[in-house]
Amino acid sequence: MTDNVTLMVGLPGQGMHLHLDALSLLFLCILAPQVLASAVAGMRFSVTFWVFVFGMVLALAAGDAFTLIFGFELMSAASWLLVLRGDQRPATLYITIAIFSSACLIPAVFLPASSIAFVLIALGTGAKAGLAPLHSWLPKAHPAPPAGVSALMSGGMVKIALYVLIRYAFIVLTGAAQPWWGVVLIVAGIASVVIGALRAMLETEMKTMLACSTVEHVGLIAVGLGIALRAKAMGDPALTAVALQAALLCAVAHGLFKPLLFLGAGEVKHATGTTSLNWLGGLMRGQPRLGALMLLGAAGMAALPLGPGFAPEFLLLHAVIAAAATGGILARIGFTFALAALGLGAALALGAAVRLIGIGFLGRPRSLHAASAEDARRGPLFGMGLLAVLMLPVALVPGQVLAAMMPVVTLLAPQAEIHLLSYTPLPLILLAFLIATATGFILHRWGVRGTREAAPWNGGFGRAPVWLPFGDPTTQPSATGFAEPVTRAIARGILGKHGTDPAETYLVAPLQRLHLRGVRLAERIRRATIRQRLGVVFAALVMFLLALGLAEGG
Amino acid sequence: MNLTFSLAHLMGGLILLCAFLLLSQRRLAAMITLYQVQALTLSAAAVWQGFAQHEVNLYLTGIITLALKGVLLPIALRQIVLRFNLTRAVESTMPMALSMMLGTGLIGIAVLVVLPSTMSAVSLTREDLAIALSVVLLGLLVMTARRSALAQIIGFLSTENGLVLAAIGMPGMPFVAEFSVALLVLLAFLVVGIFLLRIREHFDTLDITGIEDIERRGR
Amino acid sequence: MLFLLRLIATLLHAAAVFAVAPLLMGAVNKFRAWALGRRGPPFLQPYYELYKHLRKTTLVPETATELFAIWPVAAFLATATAALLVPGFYTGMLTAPTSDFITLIGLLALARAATMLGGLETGFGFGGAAAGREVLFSLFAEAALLVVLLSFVLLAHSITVDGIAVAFATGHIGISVSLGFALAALLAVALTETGRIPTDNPAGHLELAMVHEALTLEYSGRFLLLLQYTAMLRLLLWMDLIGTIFFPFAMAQADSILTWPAGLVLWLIKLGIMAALLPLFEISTAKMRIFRVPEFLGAAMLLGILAGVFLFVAARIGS
Amino acid sequence: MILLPIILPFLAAIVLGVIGTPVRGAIANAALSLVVFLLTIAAFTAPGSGLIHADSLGLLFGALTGFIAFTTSLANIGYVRGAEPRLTPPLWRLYHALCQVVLGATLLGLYADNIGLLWASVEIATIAATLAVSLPRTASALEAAWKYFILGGVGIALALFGTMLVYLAAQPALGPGLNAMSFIQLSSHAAWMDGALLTLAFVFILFGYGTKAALVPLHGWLPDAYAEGPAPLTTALSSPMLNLALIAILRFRHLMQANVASGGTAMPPGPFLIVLGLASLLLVGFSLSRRRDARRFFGFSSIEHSGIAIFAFGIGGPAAIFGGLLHMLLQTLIKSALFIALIRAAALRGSTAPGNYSFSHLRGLIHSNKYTAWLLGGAIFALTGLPPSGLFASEFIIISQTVQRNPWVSAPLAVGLLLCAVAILRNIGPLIFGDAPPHTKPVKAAPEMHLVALHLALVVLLAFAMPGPILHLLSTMSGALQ
Repeated sequence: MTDNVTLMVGLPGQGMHLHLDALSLLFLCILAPQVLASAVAGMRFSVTFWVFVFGMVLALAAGDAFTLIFGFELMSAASWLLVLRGDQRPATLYITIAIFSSACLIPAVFLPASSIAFVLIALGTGAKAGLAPLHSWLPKAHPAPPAGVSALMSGGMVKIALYVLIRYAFIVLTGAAQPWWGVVLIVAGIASVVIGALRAMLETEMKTMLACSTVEHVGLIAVGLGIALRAKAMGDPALTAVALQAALLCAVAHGLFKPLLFLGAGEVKHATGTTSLNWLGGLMRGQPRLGALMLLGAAGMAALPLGPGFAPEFLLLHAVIAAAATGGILARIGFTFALAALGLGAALALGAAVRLIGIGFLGRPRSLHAASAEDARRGPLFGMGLLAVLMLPVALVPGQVLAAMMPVVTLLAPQAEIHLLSYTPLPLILLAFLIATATGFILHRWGVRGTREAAPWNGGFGRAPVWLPFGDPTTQPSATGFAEPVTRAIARGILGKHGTDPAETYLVAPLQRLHLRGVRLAERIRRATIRQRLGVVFAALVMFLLALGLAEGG
Repeated sequence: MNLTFSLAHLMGGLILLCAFLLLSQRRLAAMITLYQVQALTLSAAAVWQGFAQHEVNLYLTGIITLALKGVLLPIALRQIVLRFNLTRAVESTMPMALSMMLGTGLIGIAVLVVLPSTMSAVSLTREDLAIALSVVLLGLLVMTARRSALAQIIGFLSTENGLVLAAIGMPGMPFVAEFSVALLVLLAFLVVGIFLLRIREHFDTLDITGIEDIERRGR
Repeated sequence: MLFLLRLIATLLHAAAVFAVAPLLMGAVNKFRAWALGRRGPPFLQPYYELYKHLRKTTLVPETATELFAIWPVAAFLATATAALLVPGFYTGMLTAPTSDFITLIGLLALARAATMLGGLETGFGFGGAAAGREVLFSLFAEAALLVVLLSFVLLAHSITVDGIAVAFATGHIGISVSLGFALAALLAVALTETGRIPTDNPAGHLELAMVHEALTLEYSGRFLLLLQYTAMLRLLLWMDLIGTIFFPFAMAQADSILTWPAGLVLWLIKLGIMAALLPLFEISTAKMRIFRVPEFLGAAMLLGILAGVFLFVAARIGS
Repeated sequence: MILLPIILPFLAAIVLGVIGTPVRGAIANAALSLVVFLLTIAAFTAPGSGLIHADSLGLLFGALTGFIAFTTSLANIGYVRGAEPRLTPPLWRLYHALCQVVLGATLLGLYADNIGLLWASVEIATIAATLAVSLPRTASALEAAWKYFILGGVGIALALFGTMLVYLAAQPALGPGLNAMSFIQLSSHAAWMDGALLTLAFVFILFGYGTKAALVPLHGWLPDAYAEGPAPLTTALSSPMLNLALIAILRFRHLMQANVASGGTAMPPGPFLIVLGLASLLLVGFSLSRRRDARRFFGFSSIEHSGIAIFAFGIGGPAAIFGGLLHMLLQTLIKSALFIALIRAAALRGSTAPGNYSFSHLRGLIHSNKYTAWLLGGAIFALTGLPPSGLFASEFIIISQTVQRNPWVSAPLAVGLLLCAVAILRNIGPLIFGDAPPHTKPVKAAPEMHLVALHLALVVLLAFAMPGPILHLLSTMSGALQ
């Protein structure tokens, strides 16, 4: 397993080297089910899709910097093409970020182990993974391609970026590690969690909302990694292990439920022609199997207990609480706020998941398309089912899953002390089962079992006209309306009056203005007359000569 | 210092003087005359160097320079002036005084740049190289400082004279005649281009009415 | 032997919790009425009501989906499980290792999610509006809860409710500013979570202002029974939690049978006091506007943060 | 033997200039180019001696030039068929003659072991190219030609001055005579050359050949010349000319570096090259985003790639120079393929006249022809250096070397590459997959498109599975020229 495989193709004269270790195997395991599910769901005929997959696998299996960057960029390029075919508008921003990320990574892999190298790695991988403040492209680009690709981009590609981050931060650069490296990741992660979860709560497009939730989960993973990195640099083996477990398990879980949700969103799109929650509703009636699977995925996304998302969240909160006990007063205050932010994020994620299911799949249809939706096609359902089945071990026996991931943790932090997970779903299920049995017995023994259908109270609105068989959709709260309290109470404070992402306002827009200024300057240069051009050439020549004269004479 | 060197030096100085005076001239006719003087001096210098170095090549260069640059080109240029009615003063992009000052500065730079070189075992002195470089730079300055196309051409011609001056000073340099011919081809194209394209005022505004199928497109 | 004792203790605790929950609600209602100068319903009124719902036919709205029945069951199971995890009068029950505070928060969130989905089920206005508000409340409640939890963990070096109770019961902690802040924050969260004044009015019937009641508007019969019983369990749970953490004195130990009676009695007394204090607080304050609630909970969160910070300062001064 | 591929085009130019109809001229041109291509391959066996004494770098790029000339001339047949009425027969004859002259001059410059001959070849190529640009006889073509001529003329003059200064600098080492103009001799005696003069010479060489290589701020002529001239000659065949100038700069740089390395008084050449390279990269990055004409657009992209190569040479060291040379090699293949595809794309939309290359005119190409659209898209994509384009390998090498040798300049390099790549990529969407103009019908692909596919396949192969001999050749040369 530790052997290198050398390929004859690759960098001229050097070829490519492949190398697998526990870390890359783990991420390959995260990747494999998604690829399978996406392929089954209908992407298997697209060459670009397989190139995309090949790039990701290559990045994971890379044994040298060239192969790593090659695979990484191949992945970006192929996904760019897929985004482009889906929607042209976000493609440019997407590829800008992708190239920016390689432009950071390529220098970083050649720098000696140092803080600069880490900052570059963090910038490069953070941009690709959608870590705040470099995340604003993600909610635009991930929804653009077909659902299978969106699924793989959110569930897989983002993980590849994190894989690179982990590999460099924990293995390659470990000699120069500083505690503040971890702090950088924690701060970025917390910002991602809050912004991602908040936007997920507010977006009405299903896929955009899922992409925002990806930002949130990337933030969670980054917080875990940051704590682990900090703890490792400060020599706290127990905390390192907990935080690493949290991050890795979160990656595993997110790699299962997010593709599932994206595939489901694709099926909703296929059945109704839209993914806007404001036009959906009541899908559970026409698409019961899809709805059930989506419910499972949403439970994971909301990090509810007994779902796949809870164990990582549990570990992460433990890690943050433990980390708050280390370091000085600033660390205490910082981690306390981090904890508050994580709580906020978790509640927002819950709200977003409830909104997804409650507005999209429950209630009454808001359009005829939603009313006439038929159940999902077999391929996507099969893919989603596969992911759902794989979610079970993560949801029910997270301790065993973590035990299987032990080699990765020891690889990343050789001194790590690993404790057993104190969250065990099975006793809880037993407990709930006992209660359910008792309650069921009581209801059965003494209760009246009759049920009768009745018209619900429609809140005092008049009778709906006959052409609206499901009643007037406007008397039903919309996705926007559901989020209205949150919008009024906090979103305007964080996102500004128009609800734009702060990264958009404070990072992308100024850079665009700067670029525009550069373009205008270049245009002025381009419009120069021949004489002015000659003048420039001449001036440059004289400058060079002058520099030469001064350098040699002086 | 023997006669060879001092005479060559003197001629070099004369050429530089002409180049410098070109900067200060406002009228095309005067510029052409100055250029002619420069070219004649150059041909004399070439012949003198040929005599000093016993190189047939240099004689040839001198003769070509004399015939084409000293006689033919000025005639053609004067024709253009007459044909296009360009006798009035030439617009300059900068005040004369400033361009003179810049010119002086350029000569200073040329000297500064050449100073560190060691001219051992070479017949061309450091000063000669500085002169040639100054002439080249001054010619370029004329090209950029003047708005009139013809004046710019004259600047270019002066630059080219500087080149030839440097070439003939090079000890035993092969292909000197070939170089000067090749440069002349360039100059010929330039003058013919001016003539054909009727570039009356600036390089930038070609007056192409009458050539054919005029079609301006946005880029 | 020890295991058997613990098993019995756990079962006893479960029975007590399930039995006492309606009584507690009845007590609160009764005390409230007394405080307002009325006679009030009998203490056992909640039991009658639950029985009444048991005997009623369940109505299912036409516009509801197949999952209509799932939500009350899920909410009930999650809350009931959580209620069993919080030690009322025993420490060291069988559920102690799983009584992790974060699991508890998660189970409460699960119950909340199920309730909200139930509110959205029929697709009519009030349920949806109430669910949106519930999300808003939960944002700060959850954040505040986690922050308060931090102080507990730092003091008790344990994150299970049981462990915190044991640590606090030893009395080494003493009374500190931090715990005062934490108590205030926890009370605010508890009031919100149980739907009491000042954030929600359990007795009000104005749909526009309701949150918890509006979510269950379409449920009837045995589903309503489950939901109402869930609300009672939730009240008990929170009181248990506060009582266990802040007043863990003389709690029974599951493995020594002699301490059991005193623990049980003390527990009932604690619950009684809290059931009396709650109406007193409720009648002395007014219900807030919806958008004031985040400020209320935000203040609680800040108190929680201050608790954590003061803890640090205190530790530095002490050492 | 080595003389043949140089002389043949000049002789052929005379013949082509005098007789033949346009289409026959094009076919003859293609046949001759094939012969020249084969001759450039054959030249590997006999690199010549004396004035024309090609080293392996010259031979390699000579063969590349021959190949490009061959494929371009094949594509040219279709171009001429479609564009025949736009020029008179004598002008077509002149056009084909100029094709051969440019080819011959480029080969001469590559094979010459003499700095004077190199200069002459560049001059010939410039004049021929200027004439070619003016051939369409439109106002903008004449303007472009005139611009090209003025700037190119100044450049050539400066290059000559630089050449003479190099000769002068070599006097202490080699004395008067032809020896002091031979690269081989200069290179082996660089240590004894006059460092100060060499530095001065290098500045002029850089400005002279830099004009030809279209480095910022000497680039003004190139976009217009690309946009206005007859397409195959002024665009597809132009990259080899840029290569010629770049290789010339590389050789002179080597002289300086060798002088510095052996304790001479020359200044290290790196900073000069890096400054110009970065200026090119950044200016192009900002200029590209406002271009609406595809040929002008890709003209700017050529400037970018010259900048990258020069930057790589400025970084120095065998690996960076290897990267720079590989970059030139691949970019030449891509760029010529791209222009062949672009001409075909314009033909799909009606006409290959210079006005028909605006992006808005060509948009939604996939609705006209899938094969053409994908290949054109592929070629454009390949320019950005994202994998699987071969340029990824070269850019990777260059960046890695930059980080190792001169880390601070890697930041502007990265910014420049980012800007350029994004500006190029953002056009692919509308151009290939956008909505086509109204009344667009599917058209059959031209056979020339197979050439494009061949080029692109070569680009990938050369970069990622480079044949051993070429690898050996390039690495020895970059080692020798470091």
